[in-house]
Amino acid sequence: MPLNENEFRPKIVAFCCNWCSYAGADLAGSSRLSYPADVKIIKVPCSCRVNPMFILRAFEKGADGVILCGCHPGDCHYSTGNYYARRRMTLLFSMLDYLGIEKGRTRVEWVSAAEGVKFSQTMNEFVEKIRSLGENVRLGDLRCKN
Amino acid sequence: MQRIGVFVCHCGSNIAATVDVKKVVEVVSKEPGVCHAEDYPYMCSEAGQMKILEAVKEKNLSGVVVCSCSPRMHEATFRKAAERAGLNPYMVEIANIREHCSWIHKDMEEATEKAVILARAAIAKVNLNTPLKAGESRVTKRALVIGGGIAGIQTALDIADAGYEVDIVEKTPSIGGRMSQLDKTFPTLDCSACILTPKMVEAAAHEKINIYTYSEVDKVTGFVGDFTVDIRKKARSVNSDKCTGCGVCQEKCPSKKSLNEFNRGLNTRSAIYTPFAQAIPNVPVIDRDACIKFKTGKCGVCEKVCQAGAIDYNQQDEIITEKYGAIVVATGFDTIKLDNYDEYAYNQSKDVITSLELERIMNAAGPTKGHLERLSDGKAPKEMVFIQCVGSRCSDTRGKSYCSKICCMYTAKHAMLIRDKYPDVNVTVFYIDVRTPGKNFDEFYRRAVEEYGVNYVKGQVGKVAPLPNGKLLVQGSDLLDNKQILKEADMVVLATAIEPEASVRKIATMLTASIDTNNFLTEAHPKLRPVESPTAGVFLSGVCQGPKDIPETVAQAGAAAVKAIGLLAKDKLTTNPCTAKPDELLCNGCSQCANVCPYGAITYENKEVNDHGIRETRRVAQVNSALCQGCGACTVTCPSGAMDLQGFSNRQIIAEVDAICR
Amino acid sequence: MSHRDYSGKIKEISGVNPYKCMKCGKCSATCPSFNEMDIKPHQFVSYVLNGDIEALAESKSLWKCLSCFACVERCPRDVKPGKLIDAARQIVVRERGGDYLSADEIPELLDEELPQQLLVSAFRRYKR
Amino acid sequence: MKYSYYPGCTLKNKAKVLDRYARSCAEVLGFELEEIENWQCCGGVYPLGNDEIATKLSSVRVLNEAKEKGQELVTVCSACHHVIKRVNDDMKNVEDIRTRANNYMSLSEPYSGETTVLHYLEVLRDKIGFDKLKEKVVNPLTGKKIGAYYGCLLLRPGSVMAFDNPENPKIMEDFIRALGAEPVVYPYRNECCGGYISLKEKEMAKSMCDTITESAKGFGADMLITACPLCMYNLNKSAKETLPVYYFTELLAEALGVKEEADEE
Repeated sequence: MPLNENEFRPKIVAFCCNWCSYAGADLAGSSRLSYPADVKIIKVPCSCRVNPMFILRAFEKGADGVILCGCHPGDCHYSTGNYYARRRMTLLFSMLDYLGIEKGRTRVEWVSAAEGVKFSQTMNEFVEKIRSLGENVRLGDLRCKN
Repeated sequence: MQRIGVFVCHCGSNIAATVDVKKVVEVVSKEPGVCHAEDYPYMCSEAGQMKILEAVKEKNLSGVVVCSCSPRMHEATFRKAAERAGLNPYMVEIANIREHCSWIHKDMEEATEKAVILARAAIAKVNLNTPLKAGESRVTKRALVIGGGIAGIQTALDIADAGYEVDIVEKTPSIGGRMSQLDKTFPTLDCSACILTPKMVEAAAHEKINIYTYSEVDKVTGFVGDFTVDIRKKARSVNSDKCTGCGVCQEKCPSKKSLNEFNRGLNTRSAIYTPFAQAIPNVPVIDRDACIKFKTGKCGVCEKVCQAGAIDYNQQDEIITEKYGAIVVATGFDTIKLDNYDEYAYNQSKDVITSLELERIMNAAGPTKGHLERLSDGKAPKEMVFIQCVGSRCSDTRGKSYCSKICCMYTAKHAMLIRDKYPDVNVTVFYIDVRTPGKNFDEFYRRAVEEYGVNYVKGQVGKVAPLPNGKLLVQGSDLLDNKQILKEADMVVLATAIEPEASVRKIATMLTASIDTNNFLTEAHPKLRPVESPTAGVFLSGVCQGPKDIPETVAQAGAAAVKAIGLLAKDKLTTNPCTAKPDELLCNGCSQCANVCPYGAITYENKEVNDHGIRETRRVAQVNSALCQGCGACTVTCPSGAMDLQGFSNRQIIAEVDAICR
Repeated sequence: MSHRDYSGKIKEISGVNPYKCMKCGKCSATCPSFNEMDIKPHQFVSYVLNGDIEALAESKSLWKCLSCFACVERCPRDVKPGKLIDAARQIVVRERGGDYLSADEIPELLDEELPQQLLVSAFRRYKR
Repeated sequence: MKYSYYPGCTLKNKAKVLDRYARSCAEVLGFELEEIENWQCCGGVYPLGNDEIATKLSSVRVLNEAKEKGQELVTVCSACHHVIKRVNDDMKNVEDIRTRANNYMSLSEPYSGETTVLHYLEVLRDKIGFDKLKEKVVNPLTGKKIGAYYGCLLLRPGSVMAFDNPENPKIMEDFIRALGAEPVVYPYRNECCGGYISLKEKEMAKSMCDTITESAKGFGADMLITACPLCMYNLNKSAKETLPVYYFTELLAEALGVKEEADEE
């Protein structure tokens, strides 16, 4: 997709656990399953490593969407990490919604190491959603703007 | 501030064709902390690694960022290179600009922009990296093999031959697995039992191998080199030490109505039983659900007839706890249930059978003593139809999307054996494709056609209709002739898809080994680490990883054994240094971190601290870095922000977030 | 419309992705109208993919499909051949107004027991 | 229990008995069928094209009526059941159809598949229970060997109709058993009778029905039951004399002892 000056290019941060989702993203890559370049992946050992603070920080710094990917429930490399992540994110997303960051801008998805297709599909859907929502105006730190 | 060197790999054209590597070098060289940046065609090559070595020395670098393939590929390579240059290996970070960038984007400008951002994130992280030192943990020199089929037996034999103790845990009363149910094996037509039994005997007799049959894994804790496993030895109700295996109890048992699992439920067995004649151990078990003694309290015939006094109705399940350095999963497969495929009338007619059922029918020890006959009326069939891909290659919700791999070959085998033994029986095979990659495989299939006159019809079957005269009307396509065929058959055999044994999901969860949507265990790398699970110390053997035939299974079993041996041969393992670390001054002693830790790695102790000049004794968290696996659950739970994860610290991750959102 | 456009239109109306077909022939094995059809159910996919719409539009098969969904139910790849055939029929009916059944011939087709539902259904399938 | 009821066109004309017995049996079994006011014909066949909206609206109207009354919707005719159930599924799951249909309808509140659509047999199985039905039988049909004819419309596509196992259904067999008769299972009970093709291709429909009736007779059936007037019409062209076809409600009325009563009305 060629770059277009006027097109909205969302900033999207994807936190991926090392064991399942990061490997799933690798598989999407080696299978050449494309998704928009707007998605940038940060590797974490487990979805439970993602502090709500990181997500708030992303929105503060101008992210338009944040997605957290982990192992499927029951398959966490550390047994229980994704359960903690799920509970934390439920609360956080609800709070963000209250603050005016629409539910569509945040997402939790379970992607296993074998699900390259799902990873790519998820990212395509998510970017599509963020594009439809437009730029995030809430929570941004005005001092970050030019 | 670090002194960082950035190395951008072309990966031949894998990266360079989509990412303007020169541009990346140009842009990132202006990033704070970066004092060296260059690109190179293959960073993973020796010459590429030398670039890192030279730059570290010349520019006195304190940190390295390599923009290349996934860290899952070459992080270890580059860390070793840094170490050779005298740098702490944990001062290296990888920006994944291949799998996460060049391979999925087409537009160069866009991909280059993203590569720069990923590099910036890695640079921002390295700026906050600190040298880490890996600890050491011990290795228990004993392996556990879960599953006692040909995969498990072969793995156990290979590990044991290398001089290490091995335990096999098998959930049924005997080792042998699916292979023991097969009659003949392709493409040589060896008798399955004839080649399997010696292996079973060898395993049972091996001084280093200990077999737990009728047993299941209950619980797994620990980690690579140091697993602790609870094995549940189910009550056999027969004392293995006393039993002589004479078989009188089975003859005399009055309860003979239980479905014989070994014969796929095609006939019945007694309540006290050994699954098959060559069973190892040759010690029966009492099926308590079927046993009259257990159901009503009356009977006790087996106890009366057992001269060895081996029957023990009071036996209880026993839990054995053992330590292992390595665990091999070899749980095997089963055929899928055919309830979603009633158009083939499997549930409506006894004469529609699965291929595995046909194996039992063809076997001399099977329900028909090896005579090919209809299960409905015992008559010899004259027309047989085989249907391929039943439940395989189905991307709908009913079946499995994958090819089960073994069906084309075993169907050719069945067809050939039937034509050989019963030349008056006509055999028709409905196929979509005949897939025969393998040594002597296509020759084998062609022999079925050319020498044995098996009629192969290209096309799937749409319906099997039982007829009032007891025959089966098979309605199928002949695509090459563009016809719909109606064929009366006496028996229909379904090449039923295979799927991983149902228990594998529970076992994978206990081992925290990943599993795919079809319940096959995931390998650490699909090509380069095919017998290792992503979970360190867990190895994969046989069909639990993906469909395969016997030679492939045996080969993989050997490979899994070698990997396990490689681990057991080490005295110590270096542990992951990315462990949690509390800031004692911030810790308020609330214990929440200890509650979420899955490894029990966090304890509390009363410790004297110096808080800005105030000396006092406080209850503070302590992390046992040998136990901590570095998941980070505690770091988020900690209400005071005292807990942090080395290598993935709050500041490092935030720096990455900032770099991406900049 | 060009042939390519018609192929696209058929895919759009039916919602079927013909590329999913693995050419197993189970649809043709299943079809109760198979012998009455000139283009067989499993061939529909190739006709659509090849853009051979003229032949499809002239095909007898369009009027022989019963919409019994046996092929849809049994297709292992979720291709739904029955929907593909119906989409081709739809295009013909929409363009030509449907000349397979005319109101004039109805009286002679009727009999005492013929249920209303039959007329309604036939008109729905054969006419605009 | 009170249900919204959609009889459909044929039940008001050629298949009056199907409707009449359904109502009288409901009374005996303790549920009420409240006919939707001013219902329109469902169209007989489900419009398969993804872009067809107008042809689905009559079903949406009926579904919405039931929703507004807060009732589940009961159908008897297989064709109506098929059409209404599939349209309901579209309204629930296909965003495009839902949006466009609601734009046409301009209802006070948009309809999105809230209504549960039940076939009369499903009411007997899931709401009344075949055990309870058996208790209410006063004239058990002992000795009758009955083949159930399902046809296509009740069963397929299985994922939407969710009526029974589409390849090996048993709801009608259980129904027959509850009435005290013996069900005859034969493999062509879920194959098509020819449907609307019989208007112009009489021979073709007949040959399909011959396969069905031969199979049923071969397995020893004395009669067939069906829920569909079109199936009955087609099957009767095949073997009316040797294998009579009845609506399932007729046998139900007979077993419940309300057949004459209903006939007198």
